Amino acid sequence: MKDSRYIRAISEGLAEELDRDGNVLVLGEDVVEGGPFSVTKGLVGRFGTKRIRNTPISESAFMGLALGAAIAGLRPVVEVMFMDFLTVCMDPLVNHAAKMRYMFGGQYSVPLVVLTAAGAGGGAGPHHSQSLEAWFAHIPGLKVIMPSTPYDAKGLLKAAIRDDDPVIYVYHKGLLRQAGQMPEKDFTVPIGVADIKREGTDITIVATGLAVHQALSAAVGLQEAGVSAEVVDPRTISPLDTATIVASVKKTGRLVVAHEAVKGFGIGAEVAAVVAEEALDYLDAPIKRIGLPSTPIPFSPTLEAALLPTADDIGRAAREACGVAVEQ
Amino acid sequence: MKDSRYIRAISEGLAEELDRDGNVLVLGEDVVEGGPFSVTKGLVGRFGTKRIRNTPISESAFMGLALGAAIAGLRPVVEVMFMDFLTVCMDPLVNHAAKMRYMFGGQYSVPLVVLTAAGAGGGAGPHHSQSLEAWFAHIPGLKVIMPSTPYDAKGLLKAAIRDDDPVIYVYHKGLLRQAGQMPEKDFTVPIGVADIKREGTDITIVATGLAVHQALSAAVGLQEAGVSAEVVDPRTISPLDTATIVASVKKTGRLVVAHEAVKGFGIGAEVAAVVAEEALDYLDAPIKRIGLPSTPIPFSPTLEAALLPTADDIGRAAREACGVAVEQ
Amino acid sequence: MSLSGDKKVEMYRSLLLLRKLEEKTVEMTMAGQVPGWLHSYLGQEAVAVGVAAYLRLDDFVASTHRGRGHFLAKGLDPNRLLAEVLGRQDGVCGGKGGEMHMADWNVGVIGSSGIVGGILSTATGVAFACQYRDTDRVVACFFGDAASNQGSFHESLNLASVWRLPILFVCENNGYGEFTRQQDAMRVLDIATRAQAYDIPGVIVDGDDVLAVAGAAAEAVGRARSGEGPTLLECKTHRWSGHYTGDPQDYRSKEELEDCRRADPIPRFRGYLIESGLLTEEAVQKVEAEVVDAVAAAVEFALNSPLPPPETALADVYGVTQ
Amino acid sequence: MSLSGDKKVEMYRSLLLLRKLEEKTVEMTMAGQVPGWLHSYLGQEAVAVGVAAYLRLDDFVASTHRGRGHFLAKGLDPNRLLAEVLGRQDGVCGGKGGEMHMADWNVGVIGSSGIVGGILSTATGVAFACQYRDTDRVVACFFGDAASNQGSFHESLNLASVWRLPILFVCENNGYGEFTRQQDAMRVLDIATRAQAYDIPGVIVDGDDVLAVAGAAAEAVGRARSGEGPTLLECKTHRWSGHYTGDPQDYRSKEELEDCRRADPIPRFRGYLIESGLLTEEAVQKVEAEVVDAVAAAVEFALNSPLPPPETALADVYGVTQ
Ligand SMILES: Cc1ncc(C[n+]2csc(CCOP(=O)(O)OP(=O)(O)O)c2C)c(N)n1
Ligand SMILES: Cc1ncc(C[n+]2csc(CCOP(=O)(O)OP(=O)(O)O)c2C)c(N)n1
Ligand SMILES: [Mg+2]
Ligand SMILES: [Mg+2]
Repeated sequence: MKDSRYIRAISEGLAEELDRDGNVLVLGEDVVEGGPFSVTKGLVGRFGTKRIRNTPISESAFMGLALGAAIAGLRPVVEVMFMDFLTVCMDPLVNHAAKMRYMFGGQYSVPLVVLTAAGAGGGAGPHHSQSLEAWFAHIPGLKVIMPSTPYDAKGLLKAAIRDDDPVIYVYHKGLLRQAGQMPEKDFTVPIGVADIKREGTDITIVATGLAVHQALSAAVGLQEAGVSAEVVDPRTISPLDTATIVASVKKTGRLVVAHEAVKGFGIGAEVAAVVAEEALDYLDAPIKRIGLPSTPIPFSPTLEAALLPTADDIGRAAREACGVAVEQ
Repeated sequence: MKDSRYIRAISEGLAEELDRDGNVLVLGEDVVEGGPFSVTKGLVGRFGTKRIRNTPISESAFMGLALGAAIAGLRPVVEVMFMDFLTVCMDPLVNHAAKMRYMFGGQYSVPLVVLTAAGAGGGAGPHHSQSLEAWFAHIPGLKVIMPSTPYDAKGLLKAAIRDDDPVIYVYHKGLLRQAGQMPEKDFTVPIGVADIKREGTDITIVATGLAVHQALSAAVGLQEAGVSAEVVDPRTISPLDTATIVASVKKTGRLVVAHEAVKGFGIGAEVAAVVAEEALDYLDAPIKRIGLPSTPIPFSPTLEAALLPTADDIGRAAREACGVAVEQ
Repeated sequence: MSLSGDKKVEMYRSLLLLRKLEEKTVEMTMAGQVPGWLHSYLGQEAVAVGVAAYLRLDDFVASTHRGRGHFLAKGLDPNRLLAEVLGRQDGVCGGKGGEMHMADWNVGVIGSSGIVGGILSTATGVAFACQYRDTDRVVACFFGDAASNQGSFHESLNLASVWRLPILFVCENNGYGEFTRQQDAMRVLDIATRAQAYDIPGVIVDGDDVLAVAGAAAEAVGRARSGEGPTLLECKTHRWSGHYTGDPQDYRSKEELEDCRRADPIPRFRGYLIESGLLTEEAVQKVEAEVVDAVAAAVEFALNSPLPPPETALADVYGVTQ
Repeated sequence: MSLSGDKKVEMYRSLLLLRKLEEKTVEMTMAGQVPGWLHSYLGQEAVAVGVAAYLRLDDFVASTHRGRGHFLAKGLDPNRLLAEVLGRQDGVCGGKGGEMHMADWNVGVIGSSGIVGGILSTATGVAFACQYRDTDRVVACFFGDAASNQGSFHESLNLASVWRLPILFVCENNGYGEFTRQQDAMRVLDIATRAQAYDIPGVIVDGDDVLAVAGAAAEAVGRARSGEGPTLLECKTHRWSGHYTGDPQDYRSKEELEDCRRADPIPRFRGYLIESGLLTEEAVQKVEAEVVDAVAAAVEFALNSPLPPPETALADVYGVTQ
């Protein structure tokens, strides 16, 4: 095992797969220089501009280009700097990449990875802060992953690159400096398998991305209040590992779902709905959801902070669900 | 009162608002000729090509253009022929129309209506059949409506045109010939208010669009089996009238949610989640959701029919929830 | 590289197959045998056949909602094509795609799209893969005049230009996007002008003259194969029928519709072949008879093909995870 | 219509205000006082001021992530602009927009966008409204060289062209999109060439020469006001700083960066004003002093403005339903 940061986990994962398979390449705006968060930094030195390629500012065209390359057998990783920018390239992703295997009768594989930064914090403002994973999870044919630790970030990235379906790989900017351990050797983390980040018996907290860490921090406070929280990190949003989530709720009898995306019609709704479908009789308290209220993300850090979900919000919801006095 | 068909309700609603307010105009591909489903047919004769305007095939530009017109005080209705095509104009809608009032500190109103046809049936295939309302419902700043009857179609359209926020108006192609009654005189249906399409006591069926009619038809069969079903039609998806839904479930103790969109991460998840949050203790059975399985919509009508949700699916789910023998 | 006499005769056969199969398909559509809409290719056949003339089996085409002609010309089996149009199990996509969404990688048919402009970037990507792998394979990507107003046109041509990708952007200018005339959707009438925005050649050709199309395509294919990058090739042609089968075309005058038919590429090419001694009147009859047989065989094949088994509706959403 | 001496002096003052306020804002950014990123406009001031010269208060501008210069030139209050950059309550958008998302309809600032190419269609729509209402108001829409590779550029220019909308598309060509040189993103070096794709005038001007910009803008504004439709105006200019404040610019040579500064539009224009007797050395000092004061006042105003009350975070998502 070795220590690594999240950002390094991504770069290393890319480098290893680029090394392993000549069909892998990285495309995007300024990926040669490292992209907005340096996750591709240094790759060009080892792999050259044939395989690490800056594109014009034309997300729609280079997404479609990557799709064409993928059906022709390459394995492109496309960086779209900020998840908010996916609005300009939904068509190649949703109407083409997602449907190509199916609508053409199983002729094609689409080994395409879209690497994109989501999440708010620090005054990036309304066009550089959104978490839109729910859109992609709703589209059959796409896979969506949101790693929360360096280990998952690397293992899932490598799995995504080796996967024969289009994968939207969403990382939260706030996680880039997150530290953690991982094997020295080649490893992958399977897509579609949730991870119990903390075991507990009284309440299940299903959390994604940055919220996993908020949940873990809330769990410490809950422990002090005598509540044992289990933190489940789906890691993959679609296909969702409902079995692990349902099993956890059956054990604990309570559920809080937390993410940074807007609460309404977010992925937390799906988690809650699955549990209300499959484990209703096990529930001892209403399901609580934590997410952004129904607003865009404002620029001013004061305003932003007023809206973003926190560990406290999760802790408070969990206490309420458990009938434990809520701190002021 | 008078009889009308759904398609006529839309055309009339447009004509009346065009008549009432010189700021209203209709833009889109071939709207002069009536668009793909003739909902704008005949308007040009009365209002001329200044106000009924064909656009080039550039959804992204004419959506943005409509937005610019809206902040400048016009009230454009933009037709995007098929909901699937919204993939090419997500940016003006999501990053601009939805956020403009907010991010510019309340300076702007955005009285923009997007009129679009959703839904499958009849071999329209993977690019002309999708129901993507969940995407827009997840975006703060947008309103989403899905009328199921001629009355709602007209009343909500007129309300949408008079509304100061961007409204995505989704109609299902399969409803266009639907007949119903409506007042002779000017009327609107308020956005954000659900409608109980059928009262009942044993189970609540929340259904949208075409599924409302499937639910009503299922309710007849259920009645014969001794189950009294209440059918709630949210009409507005966002902002969702959760009060009406929750009150109904508190009364009946059971819930089925039905829509044609893909089940996973669809709007049914939000309905289920709200109920699991606000009325858990009233639930006598697990919540059931009916929706498209996780597939694109195939072309062949045989395959399409194998996937699309039906009245029978709703009836079966309701019987299961009520513990009534399910017909074979 | 000029076209041999045999090749020209083959092109004539191809033109005729496109025409006759299309007539039959339109007829079946009017008879209610075809689900969905049908976008007829009648009148535009010379574009597909001319462009295909210099493509190899291992080259590619990509296309639109009006794409069956391109596919047939590239070599897609008419039987499986028609079966797909009917939504049958033996259709080239098992009935899942239908008229607007068809692909057959084995003969170099990348696919088509129900989204106008939707396929341009994908086609550009296949051309990218051809270049990345140091092959000399090329892509011909078809689209309409109206599609050239979509952002994807601009972005794809720019990307192909800056990376010098081996691709022909073939604009089939039939003067209409649905019911809207070209001049109501843009102020340039020559789409080829738009090539200047990317510093690539923009070529205009009579799209009803199959040899002219082939000649222009030959040059563009040559450029693409030798690493000189993309060409925008505009073929001026005529859409005989409405936008879809059943469109009453109130927006076109009778004269205009008659003019359309006068541009028919087939008698023109036949005349040339006979004049230049490449085809006798007898041979013409023979080709015609063979094509009629092929069309009949396709119809029989397609109608006899079963509807796809319902359970296939759930298959092929995702691949098998490794 | 030529510019009066007074107007020219006013333009000089405007140039200086843009420059000095920018220098201050960059300084504050380096000192950690500005949230988010800052995209400096240093070096490009002549474009904003030149284009604004012929705009009336009731005309409009729309802009980009690098937009503060355009807004100041159009008349946006520097105090409220800087307060917005700092995310304060008295910012022109109450702190919700910040540097990249600013609007002030009262002075004709439609808004800006953090999405490259995102504002072009909206600006086109405002021009549409001007035309629909039979006014002679016009819109100037700014964007960068790299933005001209986005589909929205193509679609918006085509739409504006076909409907002859009263809009100037002002491309500020600084040779870079972030860290990528223009020639690595497109093969045409003159963006103005792209006007041909829409059959509208494409004009190239020295963007570091404020009078040249104003002259070209005057013509384009005249066309727009009189119903002749849009113009694509390319202003060749220089981005002195990095893409964002803090960008080390490893990708540019020292010589290139020095050349940039040599193109400084301000001494050039000052020289002209003095030579032509419109400004004395004393007057220069006076203008400078006034601008320095205005900047100091803006800084004081902005720093004294409170952070926005947290509850405003929930306001203005929707309007009040009627
Ligand atoms: C994004 C999108 N917008 C609109 C449509 C509807 N539509 C289908 S074909 C067509 C016209 C296309 O015209 P053109 O590109 O000239 O091709 P042609 O039909 O003339 O072959 C339109 C508007 C669509 N399928 N996709
Ligand atoms: C859709 C989108 N893609 C990428 C970006 C990231 N980005 C911000 S500015 C910029 C470069 C823009 O270059 P140009 O248009 O020339 O304007 P300049 O910065 O030179 O003024 C990029 C790529 C973005 N904000 N939006
Ligand atoms: Mg056409
Ligand atoms: Mg630039």
